[in-house]
Amino acid sequence: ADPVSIVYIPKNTGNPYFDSIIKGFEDGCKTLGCDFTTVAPASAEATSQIPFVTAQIQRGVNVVAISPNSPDALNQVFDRARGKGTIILSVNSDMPGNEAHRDAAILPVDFTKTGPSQVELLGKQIGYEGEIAILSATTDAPDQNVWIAAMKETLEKDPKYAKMKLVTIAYGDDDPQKSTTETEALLANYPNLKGIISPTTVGVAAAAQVVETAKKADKVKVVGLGTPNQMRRFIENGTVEAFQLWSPYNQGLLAANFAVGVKNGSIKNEAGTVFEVPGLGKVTVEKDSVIKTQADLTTFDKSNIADFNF
Amino acid sequence: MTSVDKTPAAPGRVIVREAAAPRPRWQVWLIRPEVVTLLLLVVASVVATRLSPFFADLGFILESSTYYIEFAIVALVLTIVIISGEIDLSPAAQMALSACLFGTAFKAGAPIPVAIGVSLLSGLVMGLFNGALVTILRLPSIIVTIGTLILYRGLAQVLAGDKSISGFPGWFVGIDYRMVGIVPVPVLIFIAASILLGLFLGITIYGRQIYQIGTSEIAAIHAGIRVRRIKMGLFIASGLTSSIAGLMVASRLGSVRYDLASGGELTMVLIVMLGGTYIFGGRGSILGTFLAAWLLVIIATGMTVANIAINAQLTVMGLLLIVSIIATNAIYARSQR
Amino acid sequence: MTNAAPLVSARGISKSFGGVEVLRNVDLDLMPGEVHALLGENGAGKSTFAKILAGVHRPTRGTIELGGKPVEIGSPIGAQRLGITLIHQEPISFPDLSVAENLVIGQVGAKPLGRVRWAELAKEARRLMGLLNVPIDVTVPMRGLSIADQQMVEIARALASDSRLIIMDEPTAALTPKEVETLFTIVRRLREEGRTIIFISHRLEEVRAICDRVTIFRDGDKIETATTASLSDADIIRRMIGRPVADYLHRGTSHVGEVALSVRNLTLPGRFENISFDIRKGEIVGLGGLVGAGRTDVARAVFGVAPATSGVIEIDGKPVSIKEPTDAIGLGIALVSEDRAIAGIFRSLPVETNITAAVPKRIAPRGIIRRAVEKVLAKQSVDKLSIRLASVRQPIGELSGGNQQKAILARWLLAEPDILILDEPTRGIDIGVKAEFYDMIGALAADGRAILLISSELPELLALSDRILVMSEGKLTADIPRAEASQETIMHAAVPRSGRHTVSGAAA
Amino acid sequence: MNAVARLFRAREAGILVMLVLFVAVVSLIQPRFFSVETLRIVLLAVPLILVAAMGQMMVLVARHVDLSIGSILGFSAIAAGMIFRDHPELPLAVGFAVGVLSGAALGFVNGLVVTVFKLPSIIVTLGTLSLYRGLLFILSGSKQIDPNDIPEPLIRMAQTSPIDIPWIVIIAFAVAFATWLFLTYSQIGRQIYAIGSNPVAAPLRGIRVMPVTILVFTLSGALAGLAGLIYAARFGYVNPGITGVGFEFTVIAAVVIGGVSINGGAGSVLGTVLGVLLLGSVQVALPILGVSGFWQNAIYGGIILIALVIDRTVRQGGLRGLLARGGA
Ligand SMILES: Nc1ncnc2c1ncn2[C@@H]1O[C@H](COP(=O)(O)OP(=O)(O)OP(=O)(O)O)[C@@H](O)[C@H]1O
Ligand SMILES: Nc1ncnc2c1ncn2[C@@H]1O[C@H](COP(=O)(O)OP(=O)(O)OP(=O)(O)O)[C@@H](O)[C@H]1O
Ligand SMILES: [Mg+2]
Ligand SMILES: [Mg+2]
Repeated sequence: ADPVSIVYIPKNTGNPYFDSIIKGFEDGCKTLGCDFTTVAPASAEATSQIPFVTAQIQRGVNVVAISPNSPDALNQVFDRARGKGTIILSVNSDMPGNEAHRDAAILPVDFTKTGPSQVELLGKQIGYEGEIAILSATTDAPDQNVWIAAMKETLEKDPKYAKMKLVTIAYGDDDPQKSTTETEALLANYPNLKGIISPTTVGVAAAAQVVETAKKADKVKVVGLGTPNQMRRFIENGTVEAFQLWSPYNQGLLAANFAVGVKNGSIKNEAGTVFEVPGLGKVTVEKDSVIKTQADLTTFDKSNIADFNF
Repeated sequence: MTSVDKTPAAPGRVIVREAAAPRPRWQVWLIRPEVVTLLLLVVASVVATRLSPFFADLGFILESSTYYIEFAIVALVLTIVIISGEIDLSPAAQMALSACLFGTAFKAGAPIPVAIGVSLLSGLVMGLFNGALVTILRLPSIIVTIGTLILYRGLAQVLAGDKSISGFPGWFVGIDYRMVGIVPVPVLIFIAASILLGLFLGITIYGRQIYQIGTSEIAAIHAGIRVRRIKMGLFIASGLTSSIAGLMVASRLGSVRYDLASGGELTMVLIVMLGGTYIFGGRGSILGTFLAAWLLVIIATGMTVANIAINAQLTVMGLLLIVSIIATNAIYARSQR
Repeated sequence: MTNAAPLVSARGISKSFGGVEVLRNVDLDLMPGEVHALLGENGAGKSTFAKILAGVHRPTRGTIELGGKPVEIGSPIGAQRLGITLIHQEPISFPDLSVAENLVIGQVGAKPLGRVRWAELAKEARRLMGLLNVPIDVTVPMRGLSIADQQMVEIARALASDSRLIIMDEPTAALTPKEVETLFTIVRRLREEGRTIIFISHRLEEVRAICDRVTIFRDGDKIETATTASLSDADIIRRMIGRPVADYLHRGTSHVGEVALSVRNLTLPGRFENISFDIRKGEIVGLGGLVGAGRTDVARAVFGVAPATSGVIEIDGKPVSIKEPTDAIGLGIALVSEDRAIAGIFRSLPVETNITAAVPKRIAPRGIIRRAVEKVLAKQSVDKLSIRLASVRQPIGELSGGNQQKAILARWLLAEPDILILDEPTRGIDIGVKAEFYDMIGALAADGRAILLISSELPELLALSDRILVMSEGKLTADIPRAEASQETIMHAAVPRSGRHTVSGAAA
Repeated sequence: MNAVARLFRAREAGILVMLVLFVAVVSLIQPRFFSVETLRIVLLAVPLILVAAMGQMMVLVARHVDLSIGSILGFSAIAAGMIFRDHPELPLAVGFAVGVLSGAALGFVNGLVVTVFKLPSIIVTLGTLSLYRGLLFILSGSKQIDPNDIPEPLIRMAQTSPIDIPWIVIIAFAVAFATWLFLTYSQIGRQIYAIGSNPVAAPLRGIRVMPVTILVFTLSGALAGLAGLIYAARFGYVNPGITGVGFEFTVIAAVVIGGVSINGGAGSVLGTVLGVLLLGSVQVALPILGVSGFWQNAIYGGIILIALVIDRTVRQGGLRGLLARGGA
C-alpha cells in the first residue's frame, strides 16, 4: 500500500514555535515511513487556512494536521474533508465547542495544570506576596482563557497565594507592539506591581523586553510560556529568572504516530485507547479524542536553557 | 478695419485638416486589455495543469473559487467606481463591519432577516458616508477610503472585539456548499452579477454616463450629467454590495470576526487592475474583471494545490499587479491620440 | 543691432500637435540687443514658437542656431542653460511657495544640495519687486496673488536670470497702463545691456512703443519680418488677418423678438459683480474683454457650472433657479465652453457618444440606449454641420480641432436650446471652418435663438454681434450698440482703470 | 525661514492645541498620565513612527504616497537581522548599512516604476507592498530573527545613552532635524515642495521632476529601513509575517494629522513631529485609561478623516468655501 500522507498546516508561516512541531512530524515520519509536507498561510487570520485545506483534500492527502486559526470558521471545510475520508487532527490547540468537526486533538500538556504551575512559578520569585498582572493574547483565545480561569481559581482557593493580588488582565493580541504598550501601561498604572504572568510566547518576550528597557528587572518579575530561543537573552542577562513551556517537538512526533496508527487501524480513535510512542512512552486517548503529549510543563532557567534550541 | 486684398474664405477652398484615419478594426478588437487577461488566463490554466496533476478538476476549481468570489463580486462594482474616476478602498472593511453588525444583531436576539436588514442598512450608510465625503466635501476618494477603511474595521473591532460570533441557524450557513449542478451558489451569484452589471454598464444610459464622467468629469458636468448624484450612487452601491459580500462570508464560514476579509482591498484592486480597467478612469469593462477573477482563482488555486509556498504567491501577486497596470497603461497610451 | 551676427537664427521650424500642423517652416533671426515683436491672431502660433525656443516643445522639424552654433533645446532647463528665459502667457507659479522662492526656484546654477539663504533671498526678491514697483510682501505664499501680481513675479523672475534671450508672451495682458510703463522702462534697459527680447502682444501701440522689428504670423505661417517703423497699423492688421474682415456676413437686426434671457445683479465674489444684461430672441450679443476679465465665469454662472452667490436670472420673464448644468439645459440653455479639451470633448469616446451626450432622454427614453436612434442622430448632425470624419465610431480625439468643435456644437443643437452661449467658439480653428461657424451662428440667430457670443477676437465680435457688452475686472463696463462699436470703443472699456488688486482668483 | 515660518504657523498651532488638549483631558481623567514615566513611554513609542513619517511626509509633499513602507521596514529589519545572526563578528554599523541601503533600494524601485511608467504611486506601492513582503519571506526562508540573534548593543540603543535618553529617541529626532534642514535649506528640498505644489509647472521651471521624485521615494525607503532597525532594537526580534504589517496606515495617519496636505506642496517637519507625538500619546493613553485596545483603529481612522476635513476647510477658506457648490 501507499505510505500514509500527512500534511501539517500551522497558524502562519514564519512562526518559530511551529517549526519545532514540524521537526517532530518530520522525525516521526522518517521512522514511520509516512509522507510529510507542510504548507502555511501568510497571516494567522481566521479564514486564511481554508483554501489550503481544500487543496489538500484535492490532493487526496490521508491526514490533515492543523493548528486552527479559528475555533469555528473551519468547521465546514473540515466536515467536507472528513466526508472524503481525510483525518483531521487539531494540533497544539483545540476547537472548543466544535470538537465534533475534527477527529482528534493533540495538545501539549494537561491544561488544568498550566494555570497553577504558572502562579507557583511567579509566587516563588516574589515571596508569594504583592500585586500581579496577567498579559494575555486575545480575549478570545480559548486556551488562554482556560489558563486564566485556573490561575484566578488557584489564587483564590489556595491559602498559600492569599497575599498575591491579581490587579488586572491586559490583552496584547499576540502583537509585539500592542503587547509592549500594554505592558508599559501596566508598569505606569501599577507602580507597586511585583510580577507579570504572560502565558503566550509573544507576550512574555515583549513583557521581558519592556521590563528590561525600564530597568525594573529586580522590581517586577516576568514569568510565562515562552520558547527558549526567544527567552534565552533574558535568562542569560537576568531579566527573567524562569519561564515554562512544553515540548512542541513532541506534539509533532505524537501526532505523526497517532495519525499513522489510526490510518493503519493499529490505533483506535476512541476514549481509553492507550498506545506507545517511541521516545514518549504510553499515551492515552481521553474524552473527546483529546491526547496530551506530557503531563507537566518544563521549566527553563539558567541551569538548563543552554540545552534547548527551538 | 480696412479692406484687404484677399478673397473671402469659402468653405470649399481652404485646406481642411482632416481627421486622422481610424485604427484598423482588428487592432481595435485585439489590442485591448481584456485580451491580455484572457491570454493570461489560458497560460495560467496550462501552467497550473502542468504544475499539479490534481488541478484540472472543474468541481475543485469551482469549490476553491468560492474563497475569492466574494471579493470578485465587490470587484465588479469597484470596476464601475474606478471607471467613474474614483476608487473605493474600504469595501473589505465594510464587509467586516456589516458582517459583525449582522452577527451582533443576531446575538442580541434579532431574527436572521432583521439582522440581514441591519447589515444591508449599514452597507448603505457606510457607502453614503464615503460618498458624502467625496462628493459633498470634495475630498479625494483614495485617501478618504483609506481613512474609512481604518475607521470601519476599527468599528468592527469595537463592536465584536476579537471574539468570533457564530451559531447561526443551519439554513443560513454554508452558502458555498449549496450547488446548482456542480456550480456553487456564490459562483452563480457572481455570474449573474457580472451579466447584470455588464449590461448596466454596456447598454444603459447610466453606464454610458459613467464612462463619460471617468473620461472627463468636467466635460460631463458641462454636458448636464449629474456627476455627483451618480458618484454618490456608486459609493452606495459599493457599500451595499460589500455588505452582501460580508453576509456571504458569514454564511460560508458560519461565523464572523472583525478581521473578516482583512487585506481584501488589495485583492479587489488586483482583480480590477488585472481586468484591464484603467486606473485613471474612463476605460475598462465588466468582462475584464470577470476574466480577471477567474485568473486570480486559477493562479491562487493552482499554486496552493501545487504546494507552492505562500511567499512565492505574494511575490507573484505583487508582480502581477505592477505588470498589469504597466501593460494596461501602455495599451491605452497607444490608442490615445 | 545693425549688422552684427544674429543671436538666434531659427530655420524651417515646424510643429504639429496630433497631426495638426500649427507652425510651418518658420525662419526667424533675432539680433542681439533688439526688441522683437511677434504678432498674429489668436492661435497663429506665437506662443508655440516661443515655447520651442524655451525648450517646452520640441519642433517637429527645423534647426536653431544660437550665437552661430546649432543647438538642441531639449528642455526648459536646457534653455535656461543656454540663456533663454520665457515669461509664460499664463503665469505659472507654485502656490504653496513664497513669492521670493517662486522667483528663484529651479534656476540654473543652483547646486542641488546648495543652501537656501532665506534672508538674502528675501532681500534680492524685494529688490527685484522694487524695480518693478510692485509693493508686495515677498514672504507670503504665492497663493492668493492676483493674476497681475503673478505676472509681475514672472517678469521679475526673468530679470533675476541673466539670460541673453528673454521671451515675454503677452506680459501686459493683465497689467494697468502704469505697470506697462514700468515694464517698458525695464525692457529698454535690458536692450541697452545688449540682451534680446521677444515681445508678444495684441496691442499695436505697445509694439510701436517698444519694438524694433516685428514678425507677423498667420495660421502657423510666418508672413513677414520688418522694422516696426516700415509698417502702418493697417499693413500689420492686413498681414495678421489675411482676409477682409468686412466680408463676414452682416445680418440685419430686424427680426429681434422678446427678451429670452435676463440677468440682474449677478455676483460671484472674487470673480464678477453686479452683472446685468438682456438677450432677446434672434439677437447675437457679443461679450468682449481682456483675458481674465470674468466673461467665462459669467457664462459658467448662467449655465450653473459655478453658480453666482447672488442675483437673479430670468428666462422668458420668469425667475429661475439654476444650480447645476442639468437645470440650465432643462430651461433651454446651452453652453459651448471655451476649453474644448477639458470641458467639451470626451477624448477617448466615439464621436457619436460625444454628439448625443446632452440628450440622454432622446437616445434612451427608458434608460436603455437605442443604438440605432443614436447612430441616426449622430449621422444627421455630421451631415448637417459637415463634420469631416472617417466614422462616427471613431474616438473624437482623432478629429481635428475644428471638427471637434463642430461636434460639440452639434451636441448642443440636438438639445434644441433657446439660449446659446458660445465661449470662444472659434478658438484654435482654421479659417475655413471659422467662416462656416460664422454662417452657422448667423443661421441659429435667424432661427430665433438668443445667442451670447464671448470672444477675444475683436473682428469676430464686431462682425457678428448685434450689440457688444464689455467686461473688465469682473464688472460690466460697456453696452455698445452695433453702430458705435469699433475696436477702439471696445478696448477702451476693456482696459482696467482701477488698481490691480480687484480681480483675485482664489480667496485666501 | 521667516517665510516658511509664516506659511505653516497656523496649522502647527492647530495640531499643538489638539495635542495639549488631548494631554490635558487625559490627565484630568487619569492624573497618572501626566508623569515623567508616561513621557518616557511616549518618547519610546515615537521613534519608529517618526523616522518613517519623515520619509512619508516628503513623499506626500511631492504629491505621492508610499504604501509599501511597512513591507520595506520588514525587509530591511530581516536583512539587517540576518547579517547580525549569520555574521555576528561584523560591527553594528554593517547591519545598519544593510538595513538602510536595502530600504533605499526598494524605495528606489518604487520611484523608478512610478516615474518611468508614469503610474499612480498609490497603485504601484500597493503592488510593492505585497511584492516586498513576498521577497522578505523568500529572503528569510520564513524564519524569524530571534532575540539572541539581535546584538546586545542594538538592544541597548532602545534603553539608554550617555545622556540617559535612549539612542533611538535621539536618532529619531536627529533624523527629524536633518529632514527639516534638508527641506528648508537645500535646493532639492524646496524643489520637492515645488513639485507637489504644481507638478505641471515644475518641469517648465527647470526642475528635474523625475530624479527628485525618485530621490524622495528612495529617502522614504531608506528611512523605513532605518525604522526597521529601530524596530529590532525596541522589540528585540524580527518576524517576517508580523514586522511592519499595517505600519503604513499608522504612519500616514500621523503625517496627515500633522497637517501635511495630501494634495502635495504643503507640510512641515514640526507639524509632522507634533502629529507623531499626538498619535504616540493616543497609543500610550488608551491602555493607561483602561480603554480597550479595540478602539485604537477606530480612533485612528476618525482622526485621519477629521484631519482631512480640516485640511480641506483651511484650503478652501472656511466652511463656506467648503460647502459652496460648483467650481469644477
Ligand atoms: N499642447 C497643444 N496641443 C494641441 N494643440 C495645441 C497645443 N498648444 C497649442 N496648440 C494649438 O496650436 C495653435 C497655435 O497656438 P498658440 O498658443 O501658439 O497661439 P498664439 O499665437 O500664442 O495665440 P494667442 O494669441 O491666443 O496666445 C492653436 O490652434 C492651438 O490650439
Ligand atoms: N487670480 C486668479 N487666480 C487663479 N485663477 C484665476 C484668477 N483670475 C481668474 N482666474 C481664472 O482664469 C480663467 C480666465 O478668467 P475669466 O474666465 O474670468 O476670464 P475671461 O474673460 O473669460 O477670459 P478668457 O478670454 O480667457 O476667456 C478663469 O477660469 C478664472 O477662474
Ligand atoms: Mg499665445
Ligand atoms: Mg473665457
